[in-house]
Amino acid sequence: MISVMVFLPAAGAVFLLFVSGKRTGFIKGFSLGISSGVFLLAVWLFVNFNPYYPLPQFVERARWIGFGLNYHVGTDGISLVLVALTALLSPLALASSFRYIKEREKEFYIMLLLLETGMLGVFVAQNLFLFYIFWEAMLIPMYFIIGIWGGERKLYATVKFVLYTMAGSLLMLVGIFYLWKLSPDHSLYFYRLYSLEIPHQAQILLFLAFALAFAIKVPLFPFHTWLPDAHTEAPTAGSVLLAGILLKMGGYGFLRLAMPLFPEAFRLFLPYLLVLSIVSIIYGAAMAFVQEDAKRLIAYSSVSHLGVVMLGIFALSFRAYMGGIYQMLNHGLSTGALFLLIGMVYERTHTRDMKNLGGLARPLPVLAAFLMVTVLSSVGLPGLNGFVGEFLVFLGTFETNRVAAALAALGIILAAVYLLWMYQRVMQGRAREKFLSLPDMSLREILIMVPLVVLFFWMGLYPGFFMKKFERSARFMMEITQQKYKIISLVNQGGER
Amino acid sequence: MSSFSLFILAALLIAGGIAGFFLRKDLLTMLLSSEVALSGANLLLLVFASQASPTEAQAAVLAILTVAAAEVAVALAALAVVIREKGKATEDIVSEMKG
Amino acid sequence: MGILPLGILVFFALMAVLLDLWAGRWWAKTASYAGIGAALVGELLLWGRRGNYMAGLLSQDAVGIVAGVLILLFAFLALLITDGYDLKVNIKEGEIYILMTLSAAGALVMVTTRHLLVAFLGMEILSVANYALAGLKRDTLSKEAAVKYAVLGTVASVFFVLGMAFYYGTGGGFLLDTRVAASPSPMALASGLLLFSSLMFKASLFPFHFWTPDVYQGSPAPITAFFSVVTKTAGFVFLLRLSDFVIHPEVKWFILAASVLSMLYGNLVALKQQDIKRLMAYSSISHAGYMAMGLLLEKQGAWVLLFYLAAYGFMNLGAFAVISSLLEKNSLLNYRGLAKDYSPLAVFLAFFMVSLAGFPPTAGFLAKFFLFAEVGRAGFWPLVVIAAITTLVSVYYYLRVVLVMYMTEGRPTASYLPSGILTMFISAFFVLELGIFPSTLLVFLKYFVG
Amino acid sequence: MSLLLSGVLFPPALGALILILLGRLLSKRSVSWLSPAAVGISFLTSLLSFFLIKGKASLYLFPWLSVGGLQVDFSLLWDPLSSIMALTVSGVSFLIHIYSVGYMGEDPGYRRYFAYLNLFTFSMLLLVLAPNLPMMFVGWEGVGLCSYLLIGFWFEKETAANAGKKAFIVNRVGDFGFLLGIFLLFTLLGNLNFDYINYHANSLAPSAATAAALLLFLGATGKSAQIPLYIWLPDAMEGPTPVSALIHAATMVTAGVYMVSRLFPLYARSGLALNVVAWVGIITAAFAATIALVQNDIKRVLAYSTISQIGYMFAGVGVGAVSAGMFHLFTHAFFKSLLFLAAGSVIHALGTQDMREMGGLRKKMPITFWVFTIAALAISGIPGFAGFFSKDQILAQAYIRSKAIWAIGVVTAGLTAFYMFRLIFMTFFGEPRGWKNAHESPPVMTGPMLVLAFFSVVSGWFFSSFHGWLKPLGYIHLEELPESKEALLMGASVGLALLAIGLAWWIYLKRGKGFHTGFIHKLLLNKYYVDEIYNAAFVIPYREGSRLISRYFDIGIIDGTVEGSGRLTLQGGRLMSFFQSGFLKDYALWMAAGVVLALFVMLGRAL
Repeated sequence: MISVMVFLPAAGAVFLLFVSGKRTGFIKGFSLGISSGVFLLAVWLFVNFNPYYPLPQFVERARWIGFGLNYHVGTDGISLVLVALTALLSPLALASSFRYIKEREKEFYIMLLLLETGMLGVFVAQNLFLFYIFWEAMLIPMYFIIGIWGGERKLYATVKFVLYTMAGSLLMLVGIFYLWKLSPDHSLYFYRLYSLEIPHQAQILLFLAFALAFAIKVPLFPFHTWLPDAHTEAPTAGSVLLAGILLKMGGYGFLRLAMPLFPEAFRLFLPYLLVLSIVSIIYGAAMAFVQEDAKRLIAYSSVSHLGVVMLGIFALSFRAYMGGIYQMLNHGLSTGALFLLIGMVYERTHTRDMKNLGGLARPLPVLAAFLMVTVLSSVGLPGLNGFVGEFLVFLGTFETNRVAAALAALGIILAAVYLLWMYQRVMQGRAREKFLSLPDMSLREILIMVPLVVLFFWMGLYPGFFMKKFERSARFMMEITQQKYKIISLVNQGGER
Repeated sequence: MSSFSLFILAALLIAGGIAGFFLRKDLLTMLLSSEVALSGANLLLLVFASQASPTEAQAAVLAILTVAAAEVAVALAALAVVIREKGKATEDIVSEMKG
Repeated sequence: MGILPLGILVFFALMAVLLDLWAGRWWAKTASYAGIGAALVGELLLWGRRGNYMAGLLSQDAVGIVAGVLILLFAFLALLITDGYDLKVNIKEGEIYILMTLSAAGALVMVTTRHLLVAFLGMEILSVANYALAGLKRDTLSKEAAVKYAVLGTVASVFFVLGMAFYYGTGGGFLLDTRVAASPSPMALASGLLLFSSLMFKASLFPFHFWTPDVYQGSPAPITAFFSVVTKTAGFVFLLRLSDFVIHPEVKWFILAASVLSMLYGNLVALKQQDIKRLMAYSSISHAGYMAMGLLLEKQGAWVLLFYLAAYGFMNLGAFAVISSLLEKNSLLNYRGLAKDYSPLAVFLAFFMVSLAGFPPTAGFLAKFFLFAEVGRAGFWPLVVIAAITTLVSVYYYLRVVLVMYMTEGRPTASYLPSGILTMFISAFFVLELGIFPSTLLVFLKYFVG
Repeated sequence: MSLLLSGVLFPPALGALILILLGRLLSKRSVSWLSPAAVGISFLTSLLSFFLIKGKASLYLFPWLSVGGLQVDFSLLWDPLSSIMALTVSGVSFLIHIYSVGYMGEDPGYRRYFAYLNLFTFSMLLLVLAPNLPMMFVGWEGVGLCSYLLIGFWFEKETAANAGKKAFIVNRVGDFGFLLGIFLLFTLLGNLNFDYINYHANSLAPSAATAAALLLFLGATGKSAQIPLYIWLPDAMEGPTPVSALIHAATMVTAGVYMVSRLFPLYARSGLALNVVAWVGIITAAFAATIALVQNDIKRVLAYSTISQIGYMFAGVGVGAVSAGMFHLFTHAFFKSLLFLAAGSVIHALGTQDMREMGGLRKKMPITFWVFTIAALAISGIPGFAGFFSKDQILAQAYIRSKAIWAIGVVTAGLTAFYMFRLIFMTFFGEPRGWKNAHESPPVMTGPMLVLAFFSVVSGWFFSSFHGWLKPLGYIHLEELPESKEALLMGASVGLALLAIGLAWWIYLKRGKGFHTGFIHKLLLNKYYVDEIYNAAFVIPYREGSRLISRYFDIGIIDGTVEGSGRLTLQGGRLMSFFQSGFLKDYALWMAAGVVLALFVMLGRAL
């Protein structure tokens, strides 16, 4: 089932290769259909997932290349919610492009579908080899999406994005080789690797290699500078998926790989990581505040928000850990929504420079309302999703490190500063004459936003529904990280030969 | 001749070939110099062979000389084309591609 | 039996010469196809056999057979690229096919022997044919390429003969064997160094790579493709044999240095290239650098190296099939906007570039994966790190080609050559096949070679 | 029985939801009915609950946050404290909804306005009925949001948008403290229910209790506009006047007082925290009152007056008299919202907020004038009116604890009377200045005002039953003061108030003009330059610092390093291509050099 879900978009993309590029209507409908199908499958997984079992479920395995390089997918609770997020955001991003993308449409939808396969694959991969394959393969569609359909400095941005990301992941690859060598039966299965005894010195180097790859992806300060460029230049769908999903892979990588695989090294670097997270929170917020380009602002806000996620994951407190994971989902939804909305503004005004915007709430009241809700979700207003994550992260961090929590919580002030400032500059004030006759949101656009807004409330008011799904898995992962016990006995149940 | 003096001769041939290659600008001379060095190498082979089983090495030298001749022939043909086009064949003539 | 493919190939090559004289180039071409095809079949018939023939002058083993199959397959694909291209750029001589066949025969000799003299003969057959091939295009660059290739090739030959002489001086024979390996004498060292240098020339390794960019740029595109895959395969397979009977452990450092420098040099200089064939030349140097790492790996090296050669061959051939379709308008400027006007070509070239850069799920990724992993496993971790970092550099220029095609505007001209397209499909198939189901090749490699 | 509580809380939420989702489909008329009705139901249910529910009740709805030991439920708590608050909130809110029907009648954003207003009522009730800190924080932030939305209601005005934003951000600063307080309490106690915290407050170390209490109090200073975070409230007057009446006078801004009262045992555990509360309150009261003396904008006078009065409430709670503080909250809700509504009535009629352009309105707007006067008398602490009783209780209790607080309080009472009557005299007496035709407001506006006027008088008469009602909470008590002493204190403050009224009369009616010169006047008019100081200390350094960092550090150094390494690589490639000179001889030379070098190195190593 998982395999079907993962490869369905890729199959769709291959099919689209043979469809005439002129039949754009069919192409759009078809790709949206595929993507929605994936969403339904993800819902099926979500519903049928057994929350009381912490190890991967729906496991599918196949001998592939051998030497431990096998096909192995499955999903535990943490992967599950991230898969669900991916499966939700993909069709929305896709639908948001129907009018935004005006040229080479076929290629665009092919790339989006390929990207979806890559993203899903990263989250369901259960061995390092497969993980790395999806991790890398995903770069190429993104490279095209930014490079072909991006803004003015698209070439610069897309090259920077790919090179920067690869800079980290290639060193991680070297680390994978090392693990492959170390693993007694060449298995790269995650849960087998967790039980490896890795020499201390090697742990440090390996952790650095993995952490660099993930820190770039997150991105943690000071590895963040690719993000504003990539976010700003990417087309809406690209920004949405970049912010919504791709950045999550960094956090996911940390909690799934870097931390549990090299717990001693992680413990060693923990203070630095905490500092980096906090600096990311505050620095990202400060930088966001002075941006003129709305998308750049949101990009820096991602730096800040992901800092919260990472703080939660690093804090080594279960509540913060849960909050961190939850915050990943929140950030995916709310920043995704922000990009969608700014994209809609851009489609109408053809500018993202906030100096030239303003007063749009008069011609676009519905858009303004959606933007307001999204901004509020992003600043962490209680009752909406963002609060739950931030609250848990800060609360949990406070238990283990009060200073860190206090500093990080400054982020809630700063987030309000830059986001409301953005809202004001886009929506409030007096609108320019030429903007007064802009059309408000179309039904399609509203339908794109509604699921997100519903989720803002749902996740904000009844987080238990979602948290229950990954609570056991999260506890399990965290205990592995804390080396509460060796997991050899468990491995044999879900192990890979 | 003693094998030692043959060694010296071979070394001289090789050194001469190398010197010729690097000191002359004319491609034809450079090519010939490299052939001189090659014959030096051949000689060396024969000298070594004289200590063990000469026939194998002698056969080898014959073969080497043959293919070397073929090689030179093709190289000369290429040079001839260049000379026909440019009027001469010095080393700097064929330096259009670089970087 | 063992010399069957070689015999077929030589026979058909000679037939082609005669046919070209008497019946015209079409017959020569057909004979070449037939020769390579038949030799390929012959080679496949040998699958799994091993033995010595002709008093040990030729010896067949798994590495040789795999390499032979690859060489013949590559040569066949190179012929396909040439077919159609030649007339478009006004190359009317049937020799182009004959020479390629002959060159392939030389390469085949190189991979089926452990005898230095025979290897030298094979190498010279290959080289002589190559010099001629390089000069076939009717412009000055092509002539310059031929001259540079020939003159430098002669120097490399001198190295080989000299090395051979020293080898003979150390061990008293031409056959590669362990007797010499143990010898600690300076002469053994010198012989090893010289033999390696000479073959590194064929394999385009730093600092013997200098011919590569100029010859690649000047030669006709399909011929460049041929050089980059057939010559390289032959060179590396013989290097592999040399390092199997490694003359002296010290030579390893030489290989290591050459490998690192090739990776660095090839990748860095490729960054500024504006001519796609030159770019591919530097790419070829850098890939040679990666492959050279495989030479450090004792027995384990063979299978990863052969896998790498296979992957590299297919993706390079595919890329050159596209490059050939642009009919020698090789400046990257002519690739601007290719994706709009010649979408299929752009798709293929982009695909091969992605594979060359080493992205999954292509053969380029797995080739690098296996190679780097094995090198790491052997303990050369710093080397792997350098390889990884230079790979990052390479991503820039490979993707730059994609960028030029997809993300800039222009009016390129190209032509769809049917057999070229066929080559693209075949290469793409193998690149994907080796990238997704590498077991097909790996099982064999591991079983027979590794 | 406790199900009634959902009837208290949810009707306004439902109203807001309907208005937001279907607002466009509804006619203006149905909005005018729907929105006040929703709050009306809520009020009626509160009333019903007030009489039906004896003591405590709680309604469990669903678990909200439940993660590894943290258990926060979405449930509602009805006890003496929350019942009083709920009644006040829903009652005042209901009246103001009705008033708004008239006041906002012409505004194109009519539906949006009522949606926000309903949402506010819901959030405020949530805050009030919350049984634990996180739930209270939900309401706390919810009212902050509505405040933001309503201040910036006329978003096309740059000042309104700025004021809304300022309110939200300043409140966030407070929330920062509030959240840290929550975290600290959770770390200390492992439970965030008020009952639990209050019950276990005494087990806390005093220093821990102080820290937690003060952090929470930082939140309160934000929400309730106390020093140092009061600066947003005057600007908040950019919002529609009924909003100022409801949110920025009667209900939301008193949430801080409510919170402190709720967690009184925690504050009591730490004497220091309680003292801080009292002193911050009384200093704010005096400080704001001085600024109110000279303001010319009618709503700003009232805004500073609100800050000042909330200061009293904090002072009251701070000296330990929770019931007195809460009682002042209760009475203040009526007369202050009445003041705002009456001022709104004037503004509605004249279209200006500047008192220098008013004058002589007494004849044209008699109802407005009279209700305003009643409210002014109430706030000035004139015996018989509501404010007198509540303020008197606070001052009396303060006198017991600290004479200094009492003294400041009395002086502030005088100042209050002065600026209130300055306002009245400038607005309703004298000659018209600049306006042509004014008219009394329609009944839909005067009606609620009259109701409030009634309560502004009578609500003060029931302190002892109020006190008695709160008693069951367990931490409510008042110090007894000798009868004679009490009368003396009362006399002092009343006397001072009357004197101040007289002074105002003399200056603004008799003499006809105020004092407009001098350093102090300028200082007060500019509100002690606090905004400017905050700007210079926080806003500008943050903004300009960020700009500098963005330009020179982020783009310059960090991104510069990234790009530099890229450029360095490219440059390296260019440099290395020097080897490829194009000359055959060079090529051969490098080849030979390579071999020779390698030979030497290896011979050197091998031999």
